[in-house]
Amino acid sequence: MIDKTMASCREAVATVFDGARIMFGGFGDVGMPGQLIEALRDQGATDLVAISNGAGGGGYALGGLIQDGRVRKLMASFPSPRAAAFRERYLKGELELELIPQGTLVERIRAGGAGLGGFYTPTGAGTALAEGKEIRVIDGREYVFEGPLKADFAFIKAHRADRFGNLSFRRTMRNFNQIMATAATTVIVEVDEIVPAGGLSAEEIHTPGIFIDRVVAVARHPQLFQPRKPGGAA
Amino acid sequence: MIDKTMASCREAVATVFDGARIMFGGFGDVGMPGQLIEALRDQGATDLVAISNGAGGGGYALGGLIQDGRVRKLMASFPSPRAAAFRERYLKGELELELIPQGTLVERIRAGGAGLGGFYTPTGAGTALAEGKEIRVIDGREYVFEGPLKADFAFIKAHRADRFGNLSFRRTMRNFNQIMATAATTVIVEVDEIVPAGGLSAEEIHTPGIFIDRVVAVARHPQLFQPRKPGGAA
Amino acid sequence: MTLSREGIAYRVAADLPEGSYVNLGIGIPSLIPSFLPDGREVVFHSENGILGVGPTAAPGEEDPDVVNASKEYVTLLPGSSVFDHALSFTMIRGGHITHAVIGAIEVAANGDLANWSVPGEKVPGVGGAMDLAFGIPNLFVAMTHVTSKGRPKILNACQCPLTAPRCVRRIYTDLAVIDITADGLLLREVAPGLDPAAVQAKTEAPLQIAAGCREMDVPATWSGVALRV
Amino acid sequence: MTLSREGIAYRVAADLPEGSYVNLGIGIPSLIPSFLPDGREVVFHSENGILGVGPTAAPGEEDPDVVNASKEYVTLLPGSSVFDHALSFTMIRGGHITHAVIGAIEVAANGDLANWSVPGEKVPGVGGAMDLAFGIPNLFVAMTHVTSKGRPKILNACQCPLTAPRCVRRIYTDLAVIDITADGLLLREVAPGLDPAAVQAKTEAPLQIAAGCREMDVPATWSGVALRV
Repeated sequence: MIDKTMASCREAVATVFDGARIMFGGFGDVGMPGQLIEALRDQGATDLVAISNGAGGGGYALGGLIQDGRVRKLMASFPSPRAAAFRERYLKGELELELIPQGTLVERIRAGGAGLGGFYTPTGAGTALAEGKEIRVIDGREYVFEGPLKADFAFIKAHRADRFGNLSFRRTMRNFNQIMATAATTVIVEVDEIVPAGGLSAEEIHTPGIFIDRVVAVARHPQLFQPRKPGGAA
Repeated sequence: MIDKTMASCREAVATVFDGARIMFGGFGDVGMPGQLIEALRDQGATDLVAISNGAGGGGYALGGLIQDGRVRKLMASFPSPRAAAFRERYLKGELELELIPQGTLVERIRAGGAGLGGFYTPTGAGTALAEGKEIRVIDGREYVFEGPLKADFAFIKAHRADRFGNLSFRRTMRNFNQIMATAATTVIVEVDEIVPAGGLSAEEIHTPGIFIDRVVAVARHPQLFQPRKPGGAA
Repeated sequence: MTLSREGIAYRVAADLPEGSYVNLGIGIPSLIPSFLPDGREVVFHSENGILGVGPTAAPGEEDPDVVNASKEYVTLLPGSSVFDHALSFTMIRGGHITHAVIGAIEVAANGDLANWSVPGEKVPGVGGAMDLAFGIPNLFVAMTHVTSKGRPKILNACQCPLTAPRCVRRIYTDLAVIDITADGLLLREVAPGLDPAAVQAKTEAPLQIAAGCREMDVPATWSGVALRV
Repeated sequence: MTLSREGIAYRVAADLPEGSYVNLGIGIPSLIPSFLPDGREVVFHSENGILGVGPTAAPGEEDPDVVNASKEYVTLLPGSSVFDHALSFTMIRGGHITHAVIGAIEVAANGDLANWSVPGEKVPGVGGAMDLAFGIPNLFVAMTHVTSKGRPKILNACQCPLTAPRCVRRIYTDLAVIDITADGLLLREVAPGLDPAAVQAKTEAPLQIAAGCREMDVPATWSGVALRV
């Protein structure tokens, strides 16, 4: 019987190896697999390449991994000025950054998952972020060639799962999670709840289990929900 | 107030012009906007370029348009040997066919909708369907360059819609419909039912209304449901 | 007289058409939804995956899974939808989002935009800014006319790294509404009490004055709007 | 003795691993699900957008919105999911579907496959065949060993237009199970009662005989399986 559920985050991340390339889902704290990443901090793998929209925050999850000196390179679109751990390592030259426009980042990951060899996007043509890249004029407009991105592992977060690894998301949790699930050799998912097979209807499954290798249900970390004041700049 | 619903298929297809390029959703009869296409037969626009997975059947919907001599060119992956109207016109040389592998067809339409200039796919490299196309070796493997596809109109079918044009699909209705909705200037949808705004939860909307221009609710055509014998070849 | 941040937001809101799909940047643009004219229905997009963004969540009523692109807890209006980043950037790069209103560090007379790389900021971050600038057909800038040090932000040529070339369609500031045309900058409106020469004095690039150039229609006193004199 | 169509399907079914994701072509492959060993869980994919395809719908119980890629009315198993063509071909081209079992017109000794363009058929149709042939890591062919006119289908080189070069991993026929290796064709199993020479006689390309080449383990009599002698 197919059963991708695992008892603990520790077990789910046990095979991560030094030098691994890992995609981390989430947009800020939403849809971010914090407890899997904390288990990875305990597990010890180092010299990692992280692919993520941001750079995490301070000492928790991706920010914690970076703080611990475990990330050699970050591929991201928006390492926030508030990402204190990243900022410190980056300014000391202890961490390499590849900055990628957000839409290009998700599209490169999609290309990796979809078996494509790359694509042309208008985004970035004529800017510093296209320097050194192939430019092609198509129908009178300049496009930048971008290659596929794949990874050894993807750490993602969903709301509910079944034993097949089928996933459903709540509200804005999907962000990078659905696409990252398609592009890594081993895909590990943190969920709020595991339901019986058939507990998710065919239409409400947002990510089919074919992409998923391991699923762990854990209660949300209370530290994660930190309402911010309305109207503040990000 | 945004309200994309229309009273009739006739009204919804009124602006289709001679020479228009039209995407038709559906896979066989499932998710196929038959009554919109029948309204287009009545409307009279001709010299059309049709983009569709198949070529329709006999005298109904796309098969009917072809039978009527209204389609100049078909871009498709699988014009079935049972597509009698297509077969007759094609063998007489009255209709041009561009044959495209199914995955490449949907990906070209996606590229059109997503603002991409094209992509490299492994599919077809070294075969007759890649003749004359750019081949690029990426990471040691041959890939074929394929450009984006867009259209003047897309005719699609969904299960439910609201006044914003948000769509939900049942079962295997999605097929080409979701992607075609992103790639045409004017997107016209046939649905089973229109629900009040808010009647579809955020999570159960499969295609957001931003892509949709016109929605018509019509009862299903009784001719469409024709159970076939199990096990037969297609 | 110059407009407050709210005054600028009010003026932009007046130009967003019924039925438009609009992405709003942080800062001044985030104030726009409260100023939409009564009865006008506009759908707000957030690039992390929302169409139909509603007001900020009331304190205590935040949903931990509902944030906007600025990571503020927001609400979802009836008819809203949620989706992943790939579809969200299909909406942006594919030109389906009809309008975006964003901030800028510099705008050039030819529509070049610089808003992602801040001078002196050593940690770069681009986010969705470039995709928006390349993808949205009606790209509006909402910003103060000059820097906090009084230097013009509307220039002959951008000095900061570009977000995208020739992408800005219209600029809304505390002093003026300026269109970017094939022939350069066209001054369409000035803040109440200002004349075109006063705007030109704070603008590096040359302004042409539109036939019918007039004062902006922004109420002087109005709940939520304060005009600095 | 040669196997019936059901016998071929039975033999293929034995090789589909627990937990595999399998796309089945029309014809012989469509018979495979009924022959899965008890307790083995395999997820069947249909390229029109299903994972977890169940048996054909009982007469009168067809759902008009549930068809497979052959446009037969099928059922959805618990845990099944539905999706659009883009995601379905991400599964195929991205190599996520682990196995496909398809028919063939010709297979060459180097693994070249021809199965989309039928000689004499003037209306071409490719469907998803090429994406499957280029994308699936374990591409199995299930077919009769020779044509209805007795001509070999396993050739030194394909005569028909290729579906994909060097893509087939294993061939299951009514006579044999043959692996395609870097060194050519490797005969692994023969139908009960046949010897390797009898298989070679019906095969254009040269066969190497595997160490341990044996008779296929297919029951001679068994509900649903009829062996032609």
